[in-house]
Amino acid sequence: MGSLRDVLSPFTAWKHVIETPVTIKNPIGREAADRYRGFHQNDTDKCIGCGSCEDICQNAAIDMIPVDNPKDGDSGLRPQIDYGRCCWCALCVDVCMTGSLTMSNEYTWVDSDPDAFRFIPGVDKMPWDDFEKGYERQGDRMLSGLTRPEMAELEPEARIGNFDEIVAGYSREQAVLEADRCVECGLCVATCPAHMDIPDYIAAIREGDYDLGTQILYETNPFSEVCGRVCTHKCETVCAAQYEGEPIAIRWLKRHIIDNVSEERRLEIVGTPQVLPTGQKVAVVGAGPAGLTAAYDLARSGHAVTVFEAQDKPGGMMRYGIPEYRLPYDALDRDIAVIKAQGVEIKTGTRIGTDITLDQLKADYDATVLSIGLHLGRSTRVPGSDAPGVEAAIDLLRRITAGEEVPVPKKVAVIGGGNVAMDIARSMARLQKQKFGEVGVTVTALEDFDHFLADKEEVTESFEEGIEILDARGPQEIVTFKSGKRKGHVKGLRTWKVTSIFDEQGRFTPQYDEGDEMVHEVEMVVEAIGQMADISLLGDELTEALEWNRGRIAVDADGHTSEPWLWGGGDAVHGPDVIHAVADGHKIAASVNVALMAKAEAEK
Amino acid sequence: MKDLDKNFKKDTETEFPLREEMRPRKVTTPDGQVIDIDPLADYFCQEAPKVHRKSYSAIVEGFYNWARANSLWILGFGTGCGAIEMRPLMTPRFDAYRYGIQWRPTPRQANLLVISGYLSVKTLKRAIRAYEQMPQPKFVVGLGSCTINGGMYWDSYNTIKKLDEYLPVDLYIAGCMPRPEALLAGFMELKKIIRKGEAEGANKYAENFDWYKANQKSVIKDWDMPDYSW
Amino acid sequence: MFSFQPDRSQYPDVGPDGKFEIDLETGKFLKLWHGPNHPGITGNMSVELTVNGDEVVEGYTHVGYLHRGFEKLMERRTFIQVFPIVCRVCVPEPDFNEYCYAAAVEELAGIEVPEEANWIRTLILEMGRFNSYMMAMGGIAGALGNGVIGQWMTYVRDLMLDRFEELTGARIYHMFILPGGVRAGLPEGFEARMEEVLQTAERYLDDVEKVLFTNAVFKKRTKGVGYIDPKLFESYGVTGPNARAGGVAKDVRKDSPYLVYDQLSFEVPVEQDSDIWARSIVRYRDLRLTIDLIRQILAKMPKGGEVMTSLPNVLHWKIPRGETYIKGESSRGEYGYYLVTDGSGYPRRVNVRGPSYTHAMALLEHLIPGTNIADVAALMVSLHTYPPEIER
Amino acid sequence: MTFEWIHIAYAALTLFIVINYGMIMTALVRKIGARVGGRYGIPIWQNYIDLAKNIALRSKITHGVMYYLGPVFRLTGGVGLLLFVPTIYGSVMFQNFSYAGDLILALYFVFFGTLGMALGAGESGHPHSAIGVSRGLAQVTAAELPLALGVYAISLQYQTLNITEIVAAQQGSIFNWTLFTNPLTTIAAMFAFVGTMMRSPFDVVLAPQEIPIGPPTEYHSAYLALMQTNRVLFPVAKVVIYMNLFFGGATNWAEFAIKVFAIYMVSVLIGVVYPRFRVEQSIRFFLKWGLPVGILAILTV
Amino acid sequence: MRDLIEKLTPRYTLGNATYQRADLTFVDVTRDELRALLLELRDKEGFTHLVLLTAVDWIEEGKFQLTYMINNREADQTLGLRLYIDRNDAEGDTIHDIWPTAATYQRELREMFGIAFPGSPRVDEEFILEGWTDMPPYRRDFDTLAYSQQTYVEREGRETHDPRATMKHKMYPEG
Repeated sequence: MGSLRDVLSPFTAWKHVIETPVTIKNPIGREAADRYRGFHQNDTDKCIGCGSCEDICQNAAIDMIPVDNPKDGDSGLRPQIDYGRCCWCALCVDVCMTGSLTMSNEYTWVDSDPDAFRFIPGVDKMPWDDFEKGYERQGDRMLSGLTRPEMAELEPEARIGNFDEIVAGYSREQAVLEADRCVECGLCVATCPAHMDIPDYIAAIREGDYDLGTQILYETNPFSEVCGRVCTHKCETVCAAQYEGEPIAIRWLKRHIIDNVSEERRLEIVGTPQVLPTGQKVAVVGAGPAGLTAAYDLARSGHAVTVFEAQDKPGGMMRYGIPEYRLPYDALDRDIAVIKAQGVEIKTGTRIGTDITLDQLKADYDATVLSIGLHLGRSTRVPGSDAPGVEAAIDLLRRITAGEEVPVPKKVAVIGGGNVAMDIARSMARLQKQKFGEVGVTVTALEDFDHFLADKEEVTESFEEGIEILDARGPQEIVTFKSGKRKGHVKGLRTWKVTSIFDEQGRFTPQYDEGDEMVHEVEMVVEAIGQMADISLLGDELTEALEWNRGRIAVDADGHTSEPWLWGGGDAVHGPDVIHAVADGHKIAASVNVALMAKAEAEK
Repeated sequence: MKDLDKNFKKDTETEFPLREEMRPRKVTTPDGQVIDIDPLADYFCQEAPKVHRKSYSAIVEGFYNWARANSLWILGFGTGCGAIEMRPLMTPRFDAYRYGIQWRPTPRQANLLVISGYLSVKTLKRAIRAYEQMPQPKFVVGLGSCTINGGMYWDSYNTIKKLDEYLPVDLYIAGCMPRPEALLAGFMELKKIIRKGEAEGANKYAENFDWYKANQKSVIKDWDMPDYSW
Repeated sequence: MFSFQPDRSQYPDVGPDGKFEIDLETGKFLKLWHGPNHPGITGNMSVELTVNGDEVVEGYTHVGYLHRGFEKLMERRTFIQVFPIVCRVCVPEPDFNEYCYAAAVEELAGIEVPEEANWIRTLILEMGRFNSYMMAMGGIAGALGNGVIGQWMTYVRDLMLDRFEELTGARIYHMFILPGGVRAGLPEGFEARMEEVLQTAERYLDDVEKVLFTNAVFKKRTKGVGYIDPKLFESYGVTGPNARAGGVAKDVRKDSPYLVYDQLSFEVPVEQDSDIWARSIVRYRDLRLTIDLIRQILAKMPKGGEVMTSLPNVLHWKIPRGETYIKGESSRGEYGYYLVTDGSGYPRRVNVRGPSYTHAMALLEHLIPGTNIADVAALMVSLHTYPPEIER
Repeated sequence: MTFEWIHIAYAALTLFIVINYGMIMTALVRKIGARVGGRYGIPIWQNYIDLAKNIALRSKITHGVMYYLGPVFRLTGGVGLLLFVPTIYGSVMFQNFSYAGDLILALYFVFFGTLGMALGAGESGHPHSAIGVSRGLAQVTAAELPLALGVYAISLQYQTLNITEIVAAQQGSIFNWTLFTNPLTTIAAMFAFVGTMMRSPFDVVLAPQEIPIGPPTEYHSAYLALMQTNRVLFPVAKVVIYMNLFFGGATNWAEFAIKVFAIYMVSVLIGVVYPRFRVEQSIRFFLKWGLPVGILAILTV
Repeated sequence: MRDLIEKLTPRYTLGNATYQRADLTFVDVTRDELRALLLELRDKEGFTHLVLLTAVDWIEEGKFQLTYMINNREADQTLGLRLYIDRNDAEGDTIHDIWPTAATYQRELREMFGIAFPGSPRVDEEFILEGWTDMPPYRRDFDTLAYSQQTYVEREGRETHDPRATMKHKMYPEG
């Protein structure tokens, strides 16, 4: 039976009978650990509804549900969690792009109704909404990259003296790294006026399938070369990656695809119209992005398209408004070549009103698309703005592109803070560098740097190139020589410090601090404060007949004007923006196509 | 998550082959009678259980409900992972015995079936058997996400997603798995429900017996099991 | 003085193949199911016994009650989405799944893990082993009818769960060891609180030694019972404490050190008898060792550094084609993950090699014939099997 | 002793008191057991609630007459055992139906319940019941052997089979208790006591880990309630016999309560800390330790 | 390991050796030689421990890969033998007489992949599944989600919205 010890020793267990039980007196509702992963919380102000949480949830526990009063830049959705699915793994918290989703350390939820176990954190009120403790991501987001790869570009010294393209584009490795950061939420697609399938072509980059990428690009945009370089990339402003890191370089990725597909290959991929000619004829006025996009779409639908362009070369503002160092002309030519390959006829050097009239177009064509762009510079109308030596930026840019002689003085002032101001300032700087070996450009902008209109990169690069940018300065007078040989010519620019730009109602009424006055001694002042359309070509009769909307031709949602034969779009209708113009082109083309098909049907 | 294969079609043609001893047949009893037997009929309860009415006297029923609420005997059947959190309840840290909650090893003596998480089809069969063996009134608590809507096994081919399709459930406790504290909170809530006289799942099961059986049969193909439940 | 050995010469008859001839119609035998709804079974599985009196002549293990098709589910989840479900493969010691999976993915994807993360992983694994052994200690005593040990052990295990909760943010399924590292470093004051738990555990383990291992009845019930011939170890794939109880001093931690085990000093406990007693005492000594290891880790580990590397974007993470096998010494034996990738964003195949797979199936079925009904539960618990890792 | 009808009322009162005492005491014992484990355990009135709950259950499935009679027999065993031994020595009200040969009857009743249970449980048709029953009968037979020998020794010692007289013989001083006058007999009988209290290490009959609680595995609702009543009554009744035979009986309820509790605790003290024997191990244990002591006891008388 | 593979190469057709780690090697073997190879490895080279036996479904190639993972505990070397078998009428050779525990693995493979192992004990009995009538579930062409949706009921009332479409509608309501 073993030793006596074996019999007696077990009784030592009885010493516990006099100890206080170790039971927790009141266990219900006991607080969980600080890091405990309990029910979700969501800071709905931070959340952008990108749906990354839904994507990563391996339990399909998360639904994206529309909520009231979404803010700008979010999808208007918020995650709803189904606790009949959730496993509290917190991958949704880890992946959350804004850090808005967290978990409280509350864990008790009992209900006899099985349908009750779902709610939208932050929207549906829950007892644990205000809990401080719980799980939140430690440190930076680890599940997807935070920063862009550095892109190779010309050093300021190397680029300032010429119009060579500055950025080199991504290498394959860089592009894959950058493409890998995308979480495919699609907020960019929604934001992009042309609704380009951005996540899809980014996915094509990851796969290394540039043919597919090109195909995706051409589905929504025939100007990939252009947009890959100079697009205003509204998509990047809503990118989910920007909240805890840098937004995905969508524009550069687009360019990366097109850089990797030769022109011939591109023509093969895009091909030619696959439909029978409809016999319908369309005239497009203006070979800018809107017009050419419309022409491209219509040609692919089987219509015969003729584009009339006043300048010598097609491209419109893309060619004559954007300096070559940003958009090399051969890139633009490659885009246009694809469009031409669709059978689009482009008649350059044909100005409406002088070479051919709209009435003729009305008579000869089944439909006419008006996309004349904004080719006239606006003036500040401050005293002296009509003096010699005061130039319009848009005009100067056109002349530089066209190879015409432009005056290049040693000191230039640019009024304006938009991208056009930067373009002309940097163009002038290059010309000055070529001519004098040094740069003397001053940009005065109404906005301060926090609210600057031009892209950040533009500003930084301008600084790098030695351009002086003065923010929050309002032009008061263009000082001219009162006497001497150059009497009446520009002598300088007088500016005041801006204290505010808009009044409380949001109207444009700049206020100045008159004590902070500066006079910039320059020989030339360039006004870059906006452009307007040259509507004189419409003719009085048509101008009368059309409906107008704040000085722009009024169009309906499809781009149709009040005249049944006439469609309008592009900058002239919607303001300056390439991608917007492309989107307009598509819209118009679709509308024209519907009308023409109906017409063709009727003619049969 | 991989996309759903839209072309996949479940094989609905193949019947599960009934074992020889499961098939209905005629047998001769030792005293010479020839009788029809249908073994399968005995293996799952085909005869609808009786609906038991409440006691006529409200006071008596109230007292009974109080007693039922304060003497919850749980069947010690760990159907899924949640069972591991039942153990702390039985032991010093949380000591559910204080609240009149005890564990019984046999379904005949248990009133509360805790479905501790997911139920595979194979376990579902046993859980149903256990449930049917429990005396009325009996309660079912679904524990964890899996019982509510499939939980993390929402795409598994072998686990049920909605427990209330197959058994009447009185209460759900969310969690994966719920902590002992949450379980206790759940049991307290269940007590309230019982005391209010609303925990009539067994009668619900009896009343909708055909519906429950049809649901059960739609997922359980093989009804063979030993003729006692362990 | 008394001999109660059953007279085997009568029945059951032994057939030509050396097995019992069982004809249920004779009425000599009774089919007896242990489980799945049965308090003596370790989790949700069942053993189909054929008994003759109190003696079991045949036993078959039936599993599948917990089958969720993990290996299938993993094939349709991305590499990061697999991470939350792997731990569910084994309930009482989930961390091994997390570690093995993470290590396999890291190996195939070529990811380096920060040094501190390796230490924390080791800590987590040892804490999990602690919990698992606590369950086993309580289980073996409970299976033999001594409930009080189980009460104490579960209490101590619960204290450790508090530490787990504090460190990982969850009690049972910690979901803490991500591919690339671990989720977080040690919280403030963790070492002191852990030391408290370890001291409590040691106090209770002293009691266990007095109450369970110095116990006439326990010795009577376990010594010489459930003997596994060490010759069978190789052919039946017996690993871990079950093998160490039979004199095989094999331990993956020692033989092919993973994580930081090469920086810890320890001796693997070995017993010779290969019966239930030896298996229990080996676990007890291993539990003591685990406490020591936790102390060593906390003393030696670096603190406050990086614990997680940046992963590629996990929403479309692809791993090149390859295959690997990662193993570790769990509380039950060699635990391994066999991961095959095919260059896509999903694993081609994940195979979990749980030690219970061999222990509870072929081995248990081999051991059961000839035992007493009363010993089946003890035998099963002494093999320390967890059903979910068998059927997954 | 003459029979009067009032005795029935007295006996009912005894029964009532003992049942209530048993309810509270078993709950208290469980609380004590829980304390060793480090917890508080059930509320002291939990047994009453459980009983009410079980009576309140609505389904009552029977497997046949014997199934129904099983608990009845078992309770009869308990009640009978109690009623034929004097509960309080010297009290007219609580000395029950004690008569000259009541010791033999008491021994019979000790067995009676077990046998009835065996029949009832057998009819429930559950293999675990069947195994439990066969284990139970085997073990009880072995375990009661020392008791039988002890009783034989005691009747030799006191030259009577009347419990009341045995108790009377032990009055006066604590050293008149059989415990001190004949310790070997007491030890032999305590072997039997511990062996039949269904606690470790001799609870292989119930053994939740092997054959979920054995014989009563199919019992539920009111049947279970009957058995529960018996489960609080029978051990107390049994303890009363031991108290009367070996520990000097009780002369008032307070003494009764303390002594019954103390004797009961003997089995608890052992039960909490030991694992259980297999059935053949426990039989061997009784034959090896209990039987020789019992024989020795007879020889020494 | 290289030594061992080189040593065995003259006598066995071993292909495509992958030295994954210092202690882990994979190599292709042929079905005819498997048995002899396993026996030699077990008896002469110390690979006495069968770690696992499982299958990988290469459905595109119409093959099952059987992986026999064996381990030499003394030398701490693991060797994975890859055996490719035809996916249609998949059949393997039982090795339960070499390692009894292999019978369990083979039962699982029979059930979950539909690979036959003639001669393996109880190989045709149900192992994990019960009442299963569909194709073996671990095969790649078995879609667990589709099966689940066609078999079980999910809680209704859930719908999700695509952030892309919703935001598009929000920003450009007219299209």
